[in-house]
Amino acid sequence: MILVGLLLLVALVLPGLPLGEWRAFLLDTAQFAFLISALALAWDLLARTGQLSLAHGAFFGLGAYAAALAAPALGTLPALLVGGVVAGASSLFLGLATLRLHGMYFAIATLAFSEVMRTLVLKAPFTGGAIGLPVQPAFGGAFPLGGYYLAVGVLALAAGISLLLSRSRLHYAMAATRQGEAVARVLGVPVIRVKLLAFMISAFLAGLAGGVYAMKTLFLSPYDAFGLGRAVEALVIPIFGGLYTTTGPLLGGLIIVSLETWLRLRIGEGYLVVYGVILVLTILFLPRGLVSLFHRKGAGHA
Amino acid sequence: MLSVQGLCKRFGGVTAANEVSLQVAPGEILAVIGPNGAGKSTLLNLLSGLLRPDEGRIEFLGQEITHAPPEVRTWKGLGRAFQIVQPFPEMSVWENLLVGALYGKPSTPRKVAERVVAEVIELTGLAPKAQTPAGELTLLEDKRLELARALCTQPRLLLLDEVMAGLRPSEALEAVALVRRIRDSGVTVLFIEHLMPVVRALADRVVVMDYGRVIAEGPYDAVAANPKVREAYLGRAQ
Amino acid sequence: MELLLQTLINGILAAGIYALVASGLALAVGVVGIVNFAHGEFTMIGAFIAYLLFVGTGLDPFLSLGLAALVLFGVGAITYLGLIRPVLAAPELNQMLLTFGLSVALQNIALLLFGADTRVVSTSYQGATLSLGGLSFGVPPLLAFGLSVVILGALYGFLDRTRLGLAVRAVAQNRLAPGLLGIETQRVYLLAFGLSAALAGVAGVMLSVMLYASPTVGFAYTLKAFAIIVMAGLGNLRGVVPAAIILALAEALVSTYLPGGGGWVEAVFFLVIFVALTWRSWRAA
Amino acid sequence: MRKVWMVLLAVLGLAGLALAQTTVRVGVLLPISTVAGKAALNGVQLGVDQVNAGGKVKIELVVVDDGNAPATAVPALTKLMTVDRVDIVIGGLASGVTFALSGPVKQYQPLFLCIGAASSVVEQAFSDYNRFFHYHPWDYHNVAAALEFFKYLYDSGARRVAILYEDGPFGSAGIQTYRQQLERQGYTVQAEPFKSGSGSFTAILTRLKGFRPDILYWIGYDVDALPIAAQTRQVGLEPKLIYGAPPAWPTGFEKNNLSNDIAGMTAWLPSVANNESRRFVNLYRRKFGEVTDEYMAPMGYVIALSLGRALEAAGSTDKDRIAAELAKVQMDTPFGPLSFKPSDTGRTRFQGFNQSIWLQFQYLEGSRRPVFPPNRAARPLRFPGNY
Repeated sequence: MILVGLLLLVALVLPGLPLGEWRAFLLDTAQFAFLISALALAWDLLARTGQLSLAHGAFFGLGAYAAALAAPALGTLPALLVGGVVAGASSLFLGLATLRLHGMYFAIATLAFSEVMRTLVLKAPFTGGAIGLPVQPAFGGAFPLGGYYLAVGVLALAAGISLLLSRSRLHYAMAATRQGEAVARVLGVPVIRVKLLAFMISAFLAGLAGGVYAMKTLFLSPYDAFGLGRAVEALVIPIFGGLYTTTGPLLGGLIIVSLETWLRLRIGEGYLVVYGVILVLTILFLPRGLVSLFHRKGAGHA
Repeated sequence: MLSVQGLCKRFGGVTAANEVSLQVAPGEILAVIGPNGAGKSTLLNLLSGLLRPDEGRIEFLGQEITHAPPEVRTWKGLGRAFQIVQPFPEMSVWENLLVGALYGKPSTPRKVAERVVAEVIELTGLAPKAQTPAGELTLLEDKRLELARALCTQPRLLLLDEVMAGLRPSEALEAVALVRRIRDSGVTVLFIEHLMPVVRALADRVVVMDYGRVIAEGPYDAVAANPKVREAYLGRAQ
Repeated sequence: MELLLQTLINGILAAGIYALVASGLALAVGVVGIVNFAHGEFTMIGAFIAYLLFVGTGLDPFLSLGLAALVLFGVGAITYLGLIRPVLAAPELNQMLLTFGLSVALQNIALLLFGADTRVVSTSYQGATLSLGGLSFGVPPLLAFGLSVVILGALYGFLDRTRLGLAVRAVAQNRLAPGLLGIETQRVYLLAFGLSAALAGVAGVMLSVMLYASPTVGFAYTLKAFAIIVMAGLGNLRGVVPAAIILALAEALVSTYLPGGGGWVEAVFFLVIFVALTWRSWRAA
Repeated sequence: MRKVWMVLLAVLGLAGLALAQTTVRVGVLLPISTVAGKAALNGVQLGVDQVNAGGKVKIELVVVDDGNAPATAVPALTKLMTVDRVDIVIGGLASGVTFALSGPVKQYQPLFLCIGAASSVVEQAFSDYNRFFHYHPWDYHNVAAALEFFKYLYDSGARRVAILYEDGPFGSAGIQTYRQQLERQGYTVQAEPFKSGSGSFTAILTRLKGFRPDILYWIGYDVDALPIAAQTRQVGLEPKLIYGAPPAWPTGFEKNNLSNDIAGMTAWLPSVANNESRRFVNLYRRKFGEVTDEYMAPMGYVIALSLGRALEAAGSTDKDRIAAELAKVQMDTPFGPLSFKPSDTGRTRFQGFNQSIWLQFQYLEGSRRPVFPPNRAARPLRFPGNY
């Protein structure tokens, strides 16, 4: 909690700090790191109900495309909202269809969903297809730090919702659903509603992050926006940082992106070998993720 | 209180529940017994909504709940404890109970739920273990937790699925006393049981099932003397 | 009619290599219970073994099958003992992260060693064709299909008829039973994971003949293999072949009969899986 | 004592020389874990070695991996601009990534020497940016070069073209233009998309069998080359020409019998007979111990050499003076003569090469030989080919 607040505070004041020549690079890297961390937080929210999604790359991509297409007509903030809502609405469909699937079956169904979505966006007449879609910068480029603060905003929102949920009564419903769905139902937990709600909040946040991403890269293509790599990253980060927590995905995302960037700059060719080895070592020696360094006992692990 | 009429459930070629009809009166303790595979657990799953019946009708407190989802039945006051204990392993005992107390009735305020948990945890003797992760409990404690969690949903009728199985005689005795206390607090009880001494000690009335059908019904002694029942048990044993 | 027959043949031949990659994965996922993201990299190692032997000694790739299987069995066994065994009791997600890390590392080691180049071998039979009453059968797919049938037949024979095989199946069907990890189970796991890698190696050799060798060659097939084993049902080793055939047929039919169908192949493949999974889950209710 | 003075003088002299020498730091932003990116980087380094050996100017490279993805490329460019403080950037290989770079490039205003990015979407994105030097031809140049070849094939009797194009940006970009233009030339066209790397073409090729194409034209990647060659034979399609347009061809493909008679388009081959090309091949072999087939290698080399020329002429590290000199550069390259003109659409001011650098080759007896246009052909085109 304190750590989360601290990290968000740093994100907020980062542009004002005397960072010297590294400032612009750090801000750019940080912006992408915030977005991917927000995506990881969103994924973790859904995972709390026991659903392992491989569709978060698709929610991210849907949000990105929807926001990019809506932005010229609606302006930046409403367009981002549209992106989130489109992602959320698609998750409602996916969530309803996959209500009875668990574990790997659920994961593969969501993977199938994102592959189908990618093809649809590729073939749709209004998305720029395979060639790609140019995107306007946030606020028409009027504020140099506009995109950065949008990313901070999305991250803060994701972290805020994540914290709020782990303190609310819904926390118990989600944890119970994950740890024993049939029992949870018999205890009166409205499991279907809980799962769908988690799905929609999670996809909404992923869609928001996607929208801000689009306004930063200024260009979308189906292979990038719906990349399986991003879906996998959304799952790798929370495991690396610590599942079912707020600190875990947040810290995990920031550290993994920094680590990857640093390794790329330091080692260059072959840096991903080191990256892979670090992931393996983390699992072998910190099975509960980075957060276990902070909470010695499994606190917050309900 | 609970009225079941002509309930049928088939799995492929097997009929696990065949025209089952029974009534539960308020305040009584009803036992459902029968040999292995008689369809007792199927009946309980049909009653608590984990399975959907192919035919038949279930009424609870005068309302039809035949196709209501499990959580809705719980909200109406139909509680259930499982045979194979399934605590939420990553939660403490207290949190396990809180799930039942928070969601057993719709929009129970947190404060009220905490009070319910506090009462139930005393009643079931789990208070010393409140903060223990549920994954670390002994079998007896697990069984108590299972029962306590169901109680936290504040049921009017409690369905118990072989909650005594695997307990030592002394422990079973304790459990029998606990179920009596529960009934005395105003909860009707329907339980499935294998241990005949427990059935005799607890049940006001007994329903016997075999091959998915109800074959006998009545007070323990009358049922135990029924030739059909003897045949069902002995025939199976040979 | 002839077109339909040809399309069906195309689909069934394509299913051979799908089934081979998927069977290996099914052993890892179904028996050991490990979602092995590095399965594609095992395939890649097999492809490179065939390629390097071909370039170095001119050995026909099909002759390196045995060696590739042996090497990969070793790689699988070492992976199991060094990395998988310590996390057997850990949550599924931890295992996923572990194998994902391994996959990233292996792929990039290959990138460092060999570069990203697409490399091809050349044999006399790569373009060879058998014609039968107006229908044509490509020789490499036919060989791959035949080999898949033989290898999978041997695998099923082993699972059905030997004591160890029965133990493997028992573990596959009863993975979550408590009190596992006895010595017997450990041996079964080691064997299954090694076999899984060896099958990946064999598939890799075939890919080197039919496609190419490169650090990323395993990716496309592994993704589909995951989908296939899930469609078959985890732990259902026998379901792999029918699932592979259904999906490969769907792909072939779409490609042949739908104008511009080549662009919809992936979508149809995954749509079939999505519908199959969800429909089955709702019907089971 | 005299010795000391001599040494001192020598040292001072050297120092003076060093001061007079113009030193420039140049950022290189390439996807170095891809084949093309690595080749481009090698080419740039080779060119820089040569420029530095000339002694008049000194180029220092700062190399960054663009990760072949917008999310890594954008911060990488920012780092080059703000941390390494370079004024000149060589990069922009993939179109999507280059498009994403257009924002930050306009923000930091470097002299941007673009090595690839053929998509005219990129041309649009940089249309109002005057420090953008685009060496590679645009996609409409590629189309024009291919169409010239198709016209020749039409005159040789070809009438039906089946196009297989991968459904990503590379294959899909020009497909509508191709179809229209080919039909205008009198061809009957059937176009089918495919997923690159899937390796299964038999179904699509079976479908095409009813169409009986004279030419099988595929636009995809190196991974598709062998499967298409093999499966065309397996389904008995028997076209008169297989013509491919991948950015690179697989290693060892020329040794494979199936490659025989397959034609393709490239900007350069190691066997191209001009002095600059021979020089490049020799230098490359000396530095890296092998011959490269990738035309991105000489492309990088040309960029470095032309930059060296402009630096020498400018005698300054000011990016605008360098740009002004670069705009005037006229030089021979492995691809032929290079000079900068406004692009054909008029959107950008400095376009290096155009369709004239493209040549058609055919795999013949184990190597690739130029067969078209006639003035650059080493061999006559084998048409119909034997597949």
